[in-house]
Amino acid sequence: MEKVLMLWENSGLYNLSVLQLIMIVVCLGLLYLAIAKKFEPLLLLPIGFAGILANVPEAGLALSAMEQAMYHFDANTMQAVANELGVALTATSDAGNKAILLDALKGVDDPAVRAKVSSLISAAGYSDGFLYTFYSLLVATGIAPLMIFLGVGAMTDFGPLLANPRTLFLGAAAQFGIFATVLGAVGLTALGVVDFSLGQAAAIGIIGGADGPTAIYVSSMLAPELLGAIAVAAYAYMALVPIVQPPIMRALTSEKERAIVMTQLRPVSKREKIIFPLAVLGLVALFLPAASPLLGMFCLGNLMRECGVVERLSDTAQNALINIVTIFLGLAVGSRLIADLFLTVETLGIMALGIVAFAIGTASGVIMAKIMNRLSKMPINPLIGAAGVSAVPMAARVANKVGLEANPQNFLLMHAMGPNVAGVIGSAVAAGVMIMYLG
Amino acid sequence: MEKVLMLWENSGLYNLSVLQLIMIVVCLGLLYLAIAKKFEPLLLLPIGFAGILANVPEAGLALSAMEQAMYHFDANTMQAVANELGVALTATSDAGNKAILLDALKGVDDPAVRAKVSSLISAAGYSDGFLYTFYSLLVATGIAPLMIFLGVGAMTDFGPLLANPRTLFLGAAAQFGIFATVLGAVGLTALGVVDFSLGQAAAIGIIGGADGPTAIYVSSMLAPELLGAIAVAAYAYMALVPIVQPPIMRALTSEKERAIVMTQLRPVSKREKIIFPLAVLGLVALFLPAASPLLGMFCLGNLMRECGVVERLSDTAQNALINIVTIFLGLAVGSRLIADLFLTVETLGIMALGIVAFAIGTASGVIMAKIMNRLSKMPINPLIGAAGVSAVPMAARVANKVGLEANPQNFLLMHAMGPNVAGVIGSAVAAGVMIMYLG
Amino acid sequence: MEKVLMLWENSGLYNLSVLQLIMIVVCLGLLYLAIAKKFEPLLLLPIGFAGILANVPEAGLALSAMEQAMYHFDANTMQAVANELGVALTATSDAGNKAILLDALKGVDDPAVRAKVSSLISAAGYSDGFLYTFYSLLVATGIAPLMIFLGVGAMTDFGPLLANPRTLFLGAAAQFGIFATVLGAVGLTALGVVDFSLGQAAAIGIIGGADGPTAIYVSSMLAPELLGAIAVAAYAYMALVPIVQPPIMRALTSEKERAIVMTQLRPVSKREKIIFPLAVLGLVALFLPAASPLLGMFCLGNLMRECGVVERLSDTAQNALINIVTIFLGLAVGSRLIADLFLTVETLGIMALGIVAFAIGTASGVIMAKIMNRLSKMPINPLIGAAGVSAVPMAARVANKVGLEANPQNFLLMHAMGPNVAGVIGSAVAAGVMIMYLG
Amino acid sequence: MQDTELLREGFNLMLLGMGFVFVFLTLLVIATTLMSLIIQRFFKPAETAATNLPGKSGSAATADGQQANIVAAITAAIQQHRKRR
Amino acid sequence: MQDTELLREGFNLMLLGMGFVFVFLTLLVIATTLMSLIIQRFFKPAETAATNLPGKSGSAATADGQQANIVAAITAAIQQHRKRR
Amino acid sequence: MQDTELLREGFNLMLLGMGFVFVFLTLLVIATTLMSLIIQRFFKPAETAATNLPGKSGSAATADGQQANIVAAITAAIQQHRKRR
Ligand code: NA
Ligand code: NA
Ligand code: NA
Repeated sequence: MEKVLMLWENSGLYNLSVLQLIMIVVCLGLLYLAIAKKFEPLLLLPIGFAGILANVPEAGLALSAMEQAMYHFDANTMQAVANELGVALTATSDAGNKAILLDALKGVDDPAVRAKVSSLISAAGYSDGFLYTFYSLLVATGIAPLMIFLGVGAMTDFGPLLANPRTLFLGAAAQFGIFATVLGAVGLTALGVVDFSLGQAAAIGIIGGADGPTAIYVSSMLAPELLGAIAVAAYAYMALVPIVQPPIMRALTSEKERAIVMTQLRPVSKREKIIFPLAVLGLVALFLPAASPLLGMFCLGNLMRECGVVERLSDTAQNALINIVTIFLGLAVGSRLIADLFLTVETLGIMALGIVAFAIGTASGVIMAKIMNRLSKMPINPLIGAAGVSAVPMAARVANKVGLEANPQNFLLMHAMGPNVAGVIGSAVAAGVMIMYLG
Repeated sequence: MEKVLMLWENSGLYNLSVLQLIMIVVCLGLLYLAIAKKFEPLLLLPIGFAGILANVPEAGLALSAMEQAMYHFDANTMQAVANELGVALTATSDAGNKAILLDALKGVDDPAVRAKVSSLISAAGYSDGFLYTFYSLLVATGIAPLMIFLGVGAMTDFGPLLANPRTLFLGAAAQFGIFATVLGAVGLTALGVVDFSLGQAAAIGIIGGADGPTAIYVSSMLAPELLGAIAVAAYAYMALVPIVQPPIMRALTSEKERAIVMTQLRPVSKREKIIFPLAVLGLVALFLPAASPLLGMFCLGNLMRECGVVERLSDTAQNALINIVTIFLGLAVGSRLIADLFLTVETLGIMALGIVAFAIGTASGVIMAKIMNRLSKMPINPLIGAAGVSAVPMAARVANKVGLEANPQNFLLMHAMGPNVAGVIGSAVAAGVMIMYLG
Repeated sequence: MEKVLMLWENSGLYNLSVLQLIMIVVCLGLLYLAIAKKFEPLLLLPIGFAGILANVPEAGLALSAMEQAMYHFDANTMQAVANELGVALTATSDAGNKAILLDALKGVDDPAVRAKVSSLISAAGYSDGFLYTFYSLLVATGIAPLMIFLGVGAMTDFGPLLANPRTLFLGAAAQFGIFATVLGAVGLTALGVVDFSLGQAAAIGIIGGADGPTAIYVSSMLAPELLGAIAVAAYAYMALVPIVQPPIMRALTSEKERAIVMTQLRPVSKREKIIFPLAVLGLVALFLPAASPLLGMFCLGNLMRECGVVERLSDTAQNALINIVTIFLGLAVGSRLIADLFLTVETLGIMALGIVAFAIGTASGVIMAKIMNRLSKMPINPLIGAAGVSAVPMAARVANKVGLEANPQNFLLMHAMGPNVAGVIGSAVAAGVMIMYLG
Repeated sequence: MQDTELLREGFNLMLLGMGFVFVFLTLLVIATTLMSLIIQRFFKPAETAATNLPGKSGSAATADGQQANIVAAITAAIQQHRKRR
Repeated sequence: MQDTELLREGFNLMLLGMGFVFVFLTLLVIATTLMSLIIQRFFKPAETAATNLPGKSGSAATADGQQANIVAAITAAIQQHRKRR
Repeated sequence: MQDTELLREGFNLMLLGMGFVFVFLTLLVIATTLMSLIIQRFFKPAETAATNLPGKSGSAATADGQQANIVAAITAAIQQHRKRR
């Protein structure tokens, strides 16, 4: 029966491409890392799962209606689209004609023509895949990363930072990883290895900020085509912090430096904790409006946490809301793991540059801490400089652990939380500069 | 004063049609069943309530802006729409002119004309009712049923199924109810009793899957005009499982068969539970991409449950998220209980066919279990076959209860949970076949 | 370097206008009231915070893409828009040309031209600010206030009202504050002090309803340009109830009246509590369809609370859902605190009229209670009339407190809860009348 | 709209609005009273529910209840213990 | 569509659908059985998990567990106390 | 964009970005230090709050606190009991 044949010809097995198979294996690898190795599972699990869904052949869950029409390339529909666009499908292959159409679509600036094409596509029975819908509603608009930032703000305690504000410099220094990586990406392009634009280079650099939602937010604005690879790199390397950082930290410090005991943090009053997020907001408003969405939501979350009068909102931001958004964000980001977008030389470049960014950020933080230790009377253990890359609270724990190796009575955790949360502010500021410069 | 008159002429009492009154009574009946009889109250309560709201005269809460304009049929606005569409309102009655306009609207394929008509309607002060907005955002896009499936996946324990995978056959057999009903619907059409298309027949059949979100998902795709009746039938009959199933189960089995004691289930390892949802996803990806949204979300929820590393996401999927989506889904589905859509001969047909579907599904499951009992060495109590229709966990409890009548020491609950959850997979697969065949 | 200059020219400090600075100070004042004085912090905190964000110079977080383009007024883009609209930018200043364009845009009724203009704006790199997006999705559509009403319904106990239904009259009388204020607003316009339309007057009057979500809902429909000021006035005055009401209550009652002891409330059966929301819905459906969204959601929430079979939905409506919506609603409402919209003479008029509305509502409730006390055999303490303005449960507590001053053994709290919740119904009915009359 | 016209409209809205609010709530008083009478006459009063404070969410109540249970459990355990001594 | 055509289509859908459902679930039986065999052979059975009832949310379980802990704590405290007497 | 141009742009971005990050965080250090000084001087230190670990949600803290309360209650009850013996 021809119907059984149709079933077979529509099956995944019949249509599975090698690239899709590779992507599915890659995504299974992400799931393995998330589940067995506990690599940032809250995001890598939904990302990996959605990555598999995005590569289910024929389902087109991560494609827009237009992309699906292009994929199936039904002759009649495509001829109608070509007529509307005023081009002739003169190529001998579907791939050639597809290129002609995509080219013509890019050149269209009359919204009436775009509406007509959409209408033709829709009439032919194509509609946006559900993962694509999540992506366009939640990530392309920036809403999901902002909501995550709200929740992260509500989970963040700035107490250690307020007790020792100088640690903000460590959070600043560690952002050098971001900008050095931008230069690296640009350099690789100059060498002809890959081909990154400045916007793409900036989005790759932000991986060095060690801050998932910031990386997603920036790359959704400056390089949406790289979002999948950048998000995967950011979360994977954040999980690798306990492996990547210690050798660098040990190489740059002496045993004696690592054993430095820091003076105990003073208690911080509630009033200071309430005013701090407002002070950050004020500075952002005055000096870097481009960072105001990210840092605004972060500060709102923190104000809700500290003010003590909206506990039910703070609880919701830390639990129900951030969890719901995390599920959708993971699915949306995973939808960008489509084989065509991910399996490129650029992805390898991103992975390589991302780890370099982490390493440079760590080193910069440590070196800055050593400099501050020289200049200041109050002792600073250089290990806490490494926590300036953010990756809250993993990097602070790493600093604590490496410190305990040198001096088993020296608990650095609280001291490292200062630069750790400073790093979040620092990378959001860096993100703002990039968006303003390139956006 | 004419203003008081206006108030009266805009009141519900003045405008209440007999059909709307009947629908309100029907919806009160649904609320009674939900509250007093505990018939699937989580959905029937919001559905029934929204059904009342949808039939509040003049409010137009369940109508689009266009439908509201058609309902009020303001002469000037409608003349402007007719001019835009290039038709003349030659009929003598509003109803006739309405038909002319609706006909012309269907024929429009230029999106510019549609945009112009929308603009006229909007300028005349009509806007989408809020229930219509919920429907178009959450049900027409399929998002709400998918989110429900995510939560259901996170609530499902595949342990009993994994301990005895053969029970999957029972879940397969019970889907015969679905397809037999499709044939029934087509047959009624051939007899001229009702007029169902093949897509509508398929959507009706899926009631036999005894799975609310699957039924809503399929009918939103294949027969949105029947969605209200189908959803009501699906949930009402799921609640009736304890009444519908036992006589069929008793009729098809002997006392001795009902007393069969099954061997105790082996404990299932965490690893198996983690891999199972991935295995299901893999098979879906390879053989039935059309089922990948439904089963994908189901498997993601289950993986979140079992993997043990994303408990906060799993908790949210099972609680805050599924509850929020249930409220909105109920309201959206209830908005399809508009009198014009619901009070038709087709609804009676759907109600009749739905109960037939449940009965056939139950019978098929029991018969399959009897066959398996013959062929296999391991004893299978045929009662657990009835649980294959899904209706989790009601059908499993029914199997347990009927089993206890025959043998008061024989607890079948855990054994029946296997086919019960297999039925969920089975009907999602059946849904996928139908969507692929007809979509 | 010119790049550093660009950073400076894009900074907030360089672009900060005096009006924005004033608004930021006003919003800091709101935050102070919310945090230090506990003035309705659940809403005033996010409103105040979003108000600051909305006035961050250059960020345009609360502006649509079009408004941002108008703000920056890039010569080339605006010339292209002018060409598309068929007008000439003949004014000598940007401000003059802006006025020409805004005028032309208002006159456009061809959606194709609007689409073209949007396309030009979008191609020039402008996009909607995220607060604007929240506003247009959640407030302009009415969805957020409706969801709040669902949660408020689920939190409301109609027991005291059902035990003494006559207190509904008190909830009716207190709405006189609403309509007297409408007259006041219209009067101020007649005197030439301000310039309010009838719709705006109605939206201002609703402040006297002492019900935040109702005020936001009505003003989003009848006077969106005043929404910020109206919402701030409504919530601020609700918080001021303990200061505003007592003097009025004391002035209108004798010591003896304030000491009146009321007969204890009878216990109310579950069945009455279940039927009551359906009765309200029925009356709304029959007599005031325009109020059916607000009261429909309110009654659904209450039915979920009382029916006892959907506790998980009721819990979610009272917690996760209402909290999430409150955060977004606060942000969206706060986005209307843009300097241009807020710093007008009208805002001063709104603030003045709002407090008058509260005072008149309080007085009407007390006087009505005194009248009822004369006419009825059952004693009614006139203080509970003041609770008829709603502001649940603050106004009831105020009545209780003032009552205790006169008679330390006389607990009026439960008696005052009746008119208190009646006031919620009353102002929703008033809102419905206004929307029907003017919408 | 002229000022006098606007004033008249405002006045109309006030009359109509207050009138409607009173009519509506009067109907509600009647409906509620009837409903209560019918229910109290025809159904057993077994299932009366205590009048709860509004705004107190179910979960909060549960938490309180749980804490109360714990206190009760401790108290009972201690008292039982004393008796046995 | 003519009636006989519609009927035939319905019949086709039934055959195809039931066929596919059985094929798919048979594959799933095979895959599951193989998976279980491999896991049971190559991995230690240390980490077997009890078969929970579906529909029981994690949080509920936690709450129960907490309550159980409390009861256990009280019991232990009382017993320890008795011994010491 | 030519390669050298791109490289120069990247370099500019690095200088500008790091410069801005340092300027911004330096301002924040100054603002924070000033704020703390003012608050410590002009307000009583009564309401100091313990420095909590970040990432610990309010509800978790509450739960812990509750459990701690219970343990404290049990301990107190037992000790009181002992004394009375
Ligand atoms: Na960072
Ligand atoms: Na099923
Ligand atoms: Na009110």
